[in-house]
Amino acid sequence: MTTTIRIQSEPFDAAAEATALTAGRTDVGAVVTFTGLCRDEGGRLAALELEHYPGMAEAEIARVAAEAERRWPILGQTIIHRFGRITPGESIVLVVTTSVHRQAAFEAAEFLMDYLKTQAPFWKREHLRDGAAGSWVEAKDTDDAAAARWR
Amino acid sequence: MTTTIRIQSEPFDAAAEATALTAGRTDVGAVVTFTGLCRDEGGRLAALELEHYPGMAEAEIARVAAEAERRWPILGQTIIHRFGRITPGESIVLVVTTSVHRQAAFEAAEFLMDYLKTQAPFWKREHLRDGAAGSWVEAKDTDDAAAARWR
Amino acid sequence: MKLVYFACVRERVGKTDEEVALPETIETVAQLIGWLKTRGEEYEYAFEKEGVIRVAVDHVHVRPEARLAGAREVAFFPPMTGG
Amino acid sequence: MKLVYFACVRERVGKTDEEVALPETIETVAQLIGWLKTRGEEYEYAFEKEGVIRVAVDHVHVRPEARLAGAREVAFFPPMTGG
Repeated sequence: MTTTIRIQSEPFDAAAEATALTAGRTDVGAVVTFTGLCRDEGGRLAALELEHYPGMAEAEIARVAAEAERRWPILGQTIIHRFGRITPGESIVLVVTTSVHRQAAFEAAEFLMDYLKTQAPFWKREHLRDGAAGSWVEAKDTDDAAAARWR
Repeated sequence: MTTTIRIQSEPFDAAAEATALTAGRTDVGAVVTFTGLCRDEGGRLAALELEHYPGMAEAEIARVAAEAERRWPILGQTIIHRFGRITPGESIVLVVTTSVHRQAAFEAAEFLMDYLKTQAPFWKREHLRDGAAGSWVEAKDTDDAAAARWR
Repeated sequence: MKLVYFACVRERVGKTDEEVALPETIETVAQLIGWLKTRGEEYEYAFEKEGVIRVAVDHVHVRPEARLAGAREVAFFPPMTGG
Repeated sequence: MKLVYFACVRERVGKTDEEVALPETIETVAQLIGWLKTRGEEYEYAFEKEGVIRVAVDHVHVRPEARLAGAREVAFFPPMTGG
């Protein structure tokens, strides 16, 4: 079981991360990759600024990853979360899971994303296209509900 | 809404297909990529031989894709299924879905895979490592059950 | 009418496809399977687990009670194992 | 004890972190928040929706009734919006 967690400001290469989990192996049957991108919200946004809690971000994601490993027979998982200024069309977060069968890979990836959304110490602030500093993004009830279904 | 369906013997480039669905766009918030790979089943298999029903394979996958589009607010979907001889570690099937939010992208990808498994006219035959032609892979009840949950 | 066979059905029938002229009394998929089974041991063998064999008429999955009127191509195959 | 603030809490308190010497009577997270609110308008403003503010002790999410004994770093922040 391989778990990779990275918190970084640089962009990531989703394909390279997926390849790293499968290269040289003949036991992986399913690879699920989730990429979360910055949207411009109908042209309103110039960028998102992501603040995070260094140290806790890594620790919290490691706890969530350990829980995913406990719940599903996954062979590997890679979680990368960016911080700093991210413009529309750029990637923010990556989750890759591998397993023998598809169900475990899908469920683990969804679980990881639901928990990242509600448990990982990251906060998004909007920067508007008209130059104004926008407001902090509000947490969504739908994300809490999504996380609650795994309890 | 972009739907791409390809039935081919050649390998595919999952990353290029995902990029094709997001390049130049700022409205996509979530990309889910599923890749199904050939396993060697603990060293037992030399290859899988995939037989398919040309014409119906494309038509059936198009029907499944239309149903996914009807059910979820997806922005794009790409489905590629290979046929012919495929060795362990190689990719067999690719599903990419994009949406504004992650739930639609995840659910549509899982739906597409569950229906591809049980509805698309493809049949796998094992080729064993000792040179013998193995048997046809049996359909799994778990795949029928997975497809049934969408009804 | 063209009949096509895939996977283990193809192997048991011993051909990939054939043209047949159906008796007028054959109106449904189930009747077609019953008629095929009278055509020789290979068909009897191919359709011995009749309930398991899937059928598509002109590229669309159908049930045994489906009618054949207007059909150009009928396909027989075991449960699919793609993906 | 080190206190750290993030996002709108940081903006309202007006600093990213600070060292504080707690009165011995402050034993829980909820009591710490109550004490902070007596330290000035900026704290009152930052913790005005007290039930919404999340707290982590030494990088672990905790509830308001959690005890502070042994804590080195306590963090205050709004609900997370990463992912």
